[in-house]
Amino acid sequence: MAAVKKSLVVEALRRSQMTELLAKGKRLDGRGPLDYRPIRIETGVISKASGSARVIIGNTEVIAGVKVETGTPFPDTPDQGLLVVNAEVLPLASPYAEPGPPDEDAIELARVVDRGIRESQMIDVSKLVIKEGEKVYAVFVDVSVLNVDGNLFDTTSYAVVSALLTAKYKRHEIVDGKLKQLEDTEPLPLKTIPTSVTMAKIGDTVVVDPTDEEEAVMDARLTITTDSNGNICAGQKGNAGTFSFEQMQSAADISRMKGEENRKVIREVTGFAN
Amino acid sequence: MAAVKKSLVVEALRRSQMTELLAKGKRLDGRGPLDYRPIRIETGVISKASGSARVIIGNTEVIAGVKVETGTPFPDTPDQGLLVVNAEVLPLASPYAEPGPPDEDAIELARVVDRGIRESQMIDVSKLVIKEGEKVYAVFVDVSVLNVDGNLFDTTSYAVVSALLTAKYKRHEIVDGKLKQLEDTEPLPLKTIPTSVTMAKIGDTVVVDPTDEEEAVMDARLTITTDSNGNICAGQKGNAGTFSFEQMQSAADISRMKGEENRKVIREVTGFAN
Amino acid sequence: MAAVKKSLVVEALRRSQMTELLAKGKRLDGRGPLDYRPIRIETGVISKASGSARVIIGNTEVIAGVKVETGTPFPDTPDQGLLVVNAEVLPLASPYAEPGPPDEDAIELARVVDRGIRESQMIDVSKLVIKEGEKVYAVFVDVSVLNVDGNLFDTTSYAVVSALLTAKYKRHEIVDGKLKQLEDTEPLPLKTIPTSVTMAKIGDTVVVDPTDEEEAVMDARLTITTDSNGNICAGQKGNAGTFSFEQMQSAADISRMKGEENRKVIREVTGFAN
Amino acid sequence: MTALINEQGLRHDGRRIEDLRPIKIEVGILKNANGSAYIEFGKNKIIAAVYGPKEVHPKHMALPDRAVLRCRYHMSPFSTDTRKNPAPSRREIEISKVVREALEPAIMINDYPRTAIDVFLEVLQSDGGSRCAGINAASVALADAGINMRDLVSACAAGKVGGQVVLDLDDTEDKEGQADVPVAIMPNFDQVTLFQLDGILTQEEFKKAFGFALGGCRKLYQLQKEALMKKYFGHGEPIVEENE
Amino acid sequence: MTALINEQGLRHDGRRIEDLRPIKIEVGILKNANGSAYIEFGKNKIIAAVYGPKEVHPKHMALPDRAVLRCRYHMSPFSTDTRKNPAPSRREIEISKVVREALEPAIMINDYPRTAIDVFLEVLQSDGGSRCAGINAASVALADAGINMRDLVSACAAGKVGGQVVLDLDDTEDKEGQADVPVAIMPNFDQVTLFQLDGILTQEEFKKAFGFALGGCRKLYQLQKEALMKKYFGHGEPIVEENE
Amino acid sequence: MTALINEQGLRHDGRRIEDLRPIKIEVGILKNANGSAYIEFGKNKIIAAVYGPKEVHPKHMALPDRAVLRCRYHMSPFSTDTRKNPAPSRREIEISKVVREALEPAIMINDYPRTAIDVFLEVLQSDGGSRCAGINAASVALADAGINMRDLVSACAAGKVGGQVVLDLDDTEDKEGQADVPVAIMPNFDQVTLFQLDGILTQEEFKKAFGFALGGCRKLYQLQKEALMKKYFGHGEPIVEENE
Repeated sequence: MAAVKKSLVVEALRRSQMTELLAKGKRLDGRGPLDYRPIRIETGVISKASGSARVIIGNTEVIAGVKVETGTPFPDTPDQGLLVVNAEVLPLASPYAEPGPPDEDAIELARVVDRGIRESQMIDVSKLVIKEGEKVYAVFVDVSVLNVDGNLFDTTSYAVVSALLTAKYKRHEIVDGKLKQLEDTEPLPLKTIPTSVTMAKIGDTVVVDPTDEEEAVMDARLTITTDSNGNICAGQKGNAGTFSFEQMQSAADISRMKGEENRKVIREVTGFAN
Repeated sequence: MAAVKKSLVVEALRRSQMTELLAKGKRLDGRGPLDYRPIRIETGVISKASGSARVIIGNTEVIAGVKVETGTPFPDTPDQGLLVVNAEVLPLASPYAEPGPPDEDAIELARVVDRGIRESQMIDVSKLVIKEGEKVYAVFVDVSVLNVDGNLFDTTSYAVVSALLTAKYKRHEIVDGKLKQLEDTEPLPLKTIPTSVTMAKIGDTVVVDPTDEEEAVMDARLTITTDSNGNICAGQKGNAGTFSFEQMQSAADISRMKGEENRKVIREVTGFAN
Repeated sequence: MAAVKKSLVVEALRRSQMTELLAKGKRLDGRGPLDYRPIRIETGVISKASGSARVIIGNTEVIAGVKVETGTPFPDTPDQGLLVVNAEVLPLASPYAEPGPPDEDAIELARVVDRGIRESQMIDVSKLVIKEGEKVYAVFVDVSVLNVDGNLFDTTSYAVVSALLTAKYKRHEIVDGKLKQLEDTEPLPLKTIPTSVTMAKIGDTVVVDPTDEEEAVMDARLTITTDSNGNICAGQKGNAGTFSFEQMQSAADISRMKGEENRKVIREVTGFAN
Repeated sequence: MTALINEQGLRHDGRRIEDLRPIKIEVGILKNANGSAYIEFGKNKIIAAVYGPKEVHPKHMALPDRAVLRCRYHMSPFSTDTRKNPAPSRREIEISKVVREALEPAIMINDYPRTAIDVFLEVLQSDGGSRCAGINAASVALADAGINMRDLVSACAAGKVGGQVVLDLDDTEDKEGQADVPVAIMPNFDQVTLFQLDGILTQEEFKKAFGFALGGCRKLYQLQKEALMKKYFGHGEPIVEENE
Repeated sequence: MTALINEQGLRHDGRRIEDLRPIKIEVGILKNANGSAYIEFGKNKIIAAVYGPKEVHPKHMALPDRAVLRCRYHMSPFSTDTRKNPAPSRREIEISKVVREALEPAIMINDYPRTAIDVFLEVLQSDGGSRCAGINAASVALADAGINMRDLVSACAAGKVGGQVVLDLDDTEDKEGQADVPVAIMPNFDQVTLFQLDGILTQEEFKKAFGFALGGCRKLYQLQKEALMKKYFGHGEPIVEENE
Repeated sequence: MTALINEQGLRHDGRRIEDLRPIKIEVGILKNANGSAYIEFGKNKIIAAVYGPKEVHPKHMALPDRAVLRCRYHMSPFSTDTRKNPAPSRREIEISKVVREALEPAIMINDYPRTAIDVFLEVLQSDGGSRCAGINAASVALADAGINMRDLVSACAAGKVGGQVVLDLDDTEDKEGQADVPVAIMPNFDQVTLFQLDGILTQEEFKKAFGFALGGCRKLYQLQKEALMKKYFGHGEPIVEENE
């Protein structure tokens, strides 16, 4: 998706207005720096998918769908199932999004969300093996971004996690050398709920859950993902700005605190206990 | 292929001249509304192909070549051979054609011709199986458009059909688990001759077999394909214009009548009786 | 890589200066027409590759890396291993190089170097078979051009040849139907050293090893590759100019003479005797 | 496998010959788009969005006397039974074209010279008849975007299943049936803007199927009007049909 | 497998060492192109077409002092023994380049500043020597398009088969032979415009093969002139060689 | 498999917990680039080159108030254990982005309005930590190109291996370890310009790893300065730190 293009003057004015407000601890939409917009999660929205979720944070809206298929394991991990996360910012999601293969922003988005899932060991991929070295389950998670209003990272991440937490897939067996699909379904082997928290630095202030307007003037972005135990399992700084050493340390604390809050929302909707 | 670009004024003049003539039942080249230009079909023009045909309608000229190869069936149709139809409007065919992957016009062309063949059940794909679920014949039909002067749909369709009707392929067997090519050739298992009829609506008149000049000013295009029994087996309306309900009904009648006429030409050249 | 773009006037001046000098048997950098710039070859520069070489001729610098992997032979040559030569003119190599898939210049470069190796029968591909018709060794040679200053053909060719001459690969066996990598390594089965000689025609003079400046004004380019016996095994004329019949004949002689000289340099560095 | 039509003349999902599947249309569901609509049509779940009229990039693609209408029909990878590759398939490219050509006759494109109007259809879940469902949503989204239109475009397929002509095929009927005839019309002009046909029909069956499809289109037209009415006038208000 | 050259010195298709395959050239066979030609050269069947001089798009690709010559050599999917993928292969990209460079010396490109001249070669059926066959056709098509030329470009390959130097290799000889040397020349200037070599030749064999190829080119030149003469002056008329 | 950390607290390659791998930086190694550097960092062998400030093509991509910084991180096909496909992978596209964003804060891009600055990183041989190694080289290459900078950018990763927080993971440690935290800083401003984290760390481990990485970055800063000093002032000369 192309960056929001505004005139230099308007951008500068917008930015100074925002930083003034933020100096007083306020944001344009009335939130405090560490407040999220309302988070709405709906699961099971796509019955053809193994699992699915629609997540709305403010005006940002995404749908994630999980498909569990069968495939061949990588030669160096014959005893592990596969996970593939893909994201498209649909051209209908924003006046600046365009059709075509994922650009660097969409690739970064998908890879950061992927790493949150993968590195937290949310999915026990060792249990997704049908026959070692030959056939494993491949978990495809595809994300369609429907409306862009900031914080795509968390919205996408919560949608992917919620879709996985509610997914059911059909077991397969190898019978006489041929793959056979069984009738019974079961949930994916899941262990934890990785929950990302995205922060934006605007001037000297760090806020969570930035809107599109805030992202347009922010200096830098930071996403830190924690697992259900509060451990950090993924991180990514974005944009051509910087964070001070102290801001990095406090961001880690914020990510644990806000991550736990949002994890509760996910737990409530999905009924996942861990 | 890019659309023909003309100045707005010239286009408007051309169009009014044409509609005036058509109101009198005449066309620029002297034909009546339901007359085809002369159709010339030559088969066996490419000896390296399993079957081939060159078809010339007016100044429109295409070559179709059939290659019968072996492949793996789709998982959901293990007992059927494959059919793939592809078309390229070669850059040498028109000042507006350009090199590169097929654009939406060429894709539509290939898909409409493909559907005519496929839906008419011209080819008995159940007889193109070497070993069910493992090896089948794959019939590739490729079309190279050599010169564009309107009515690519019918010209391409007749070339594809004539190439298939005269194709011969080498049988294969599986011997000791390995695919083996036999020496004897045989014709494809064919049952009917789908024959398309393309109509253009210009003003209030519907004409068959439009020239490039007519296509440049037409409101809408309609292709209806009938099989040897006169049943309709494929249809496609094109362009940003409309047909009235009555025009649709009479188009169905025209397609059966003109289709039967042109089918005779194909039968004569190919010697196919059905 | 895009061609060097210069103003027409500067180009014409440069060209007339050069042809005047060449008429006296001199070149801008002081060399005679049949002198190469110093050739520097270093092998074993990439320890992760099966073989590698960095070659510097003047300011032109390339690295070639060989990877020997396993693959499936082509159906029509079940008893031969595979050779794949690829070249990229890295965008850091010149102000005119651009990222992206190889353009026609890079493709020609790779294919001419490939033909020199392949047609000279340098590699005895019949010895690169693990199991006929099923598994063979695939020799990938990739070239990264690091700095462009003329004569990419010879620089690339010498790098590829030197990397092959010093490559070692791990043998594989098929044990119980499965491919198994053995521990011992051995050199590739090599028979000769194809050595290319590239000539540029500027005005009426033919020079070897043209610089970037000379290539910018040359009429035509000619590369002739000879093997260790002095036989010609590959040739390629490039650019929109011509060679007279006599120039072609004498180019063959030059290629044998200068090829033998440069082959000595390669032999010294690689220790290959043939 | 159950019969596609049983002895009582009911279809595999309980519908009669000329019944539509359940349909729900919502208008204005996306914040960023100039106009948008969501349609559920059987199991189809499709979002339509319109951006424009807007500047054309690159500029030489602009037309001096009218808007450029562009259309993308796309299926989300999770929308199908087995995962769909996200890159546009030849099928999606063809459907994008015919959908554009189905909508264009209804749009007063000469009112917007030198601009572009983008119509995006995203199939979140697909069932038989997704192109028709998408056209219905797109037409409503164009109206929601305030684009001048001669008429709405209403679409519905008929076809042949188990030997009988029926209205509105679902996925199973589409795959196992004998013919599918998607049609779109401008209901107030009695004009066909989309017509495709796959499968074998006698001339009589064709006439019947075409008639069924027109009937389906007219029902869709009512649902489209109700959906627009609901957004712009609240529930139960009478709709003013400006474009007719 | 039969021997490539038998005891009588005849090749597998009955030709002698220095025989060409049967060749047929037709001029002006396409209606839309500015110039065109069709060549059959053994089993090769190739169409050449020329469009131009014409405007360059995008404009910044135009050259102030000369025409941009562009060339596409392409094989139809049905042209080869096993179906060819229609996307351009690395081989086709290289041949497009060398064909362009073979033709350009003969074209007076400075007569057409700021324009483009497009040469398209479509191989409908391929046999050994398709690039040479294509160059012969392209050169005639350029003349047919009325492009100013210094000379025609005439092309023919020689090579080594069954241990002997021969003229004009066909597919079988190309694949099973020892070397192939395609050459193109401007016959009235004694200049080589295309030269490639694959395979192993001693210096003596090289000289002989090169000489054979030049002889072949001269024969092609006669055939090219006859074909042009036939179109422009009818059968048997003397040709006026303006460009020599 | 040997233990990643043995009883003596030594790592599989003999290093202690907080040791860097051997590092070598050379400045100005390419003739054509405006600035260049070569770094060996363990087994990493990476070339960085800078072209610019230069004209932007196409022109509408230029920015009125600053330079466009572009970055390509690319791995040569022979740089990895098994051959890498030369087309850019999703991983390379992401790294290109984060490297660009790591360098941009240090560059005075407002000094070069309407221009482009291109940074190319070519990984000739890869080991763990190639993005950090690349950033160190790129930063030096930018200085070598004479681009105005606020500070150098120095990068180093820390992580967790065999249960312990360590500095600078190599390939084996990266693959078999528990976490990797690449960090880049502007050393004279105490600002983080790159931060990524893969793997699981407790909050305490995170703080420790982050501290290790900062320490590593500071060591790299010294090596970068020495390399520049060596090129511009010869061996042993004192460096004038203009940009601090």
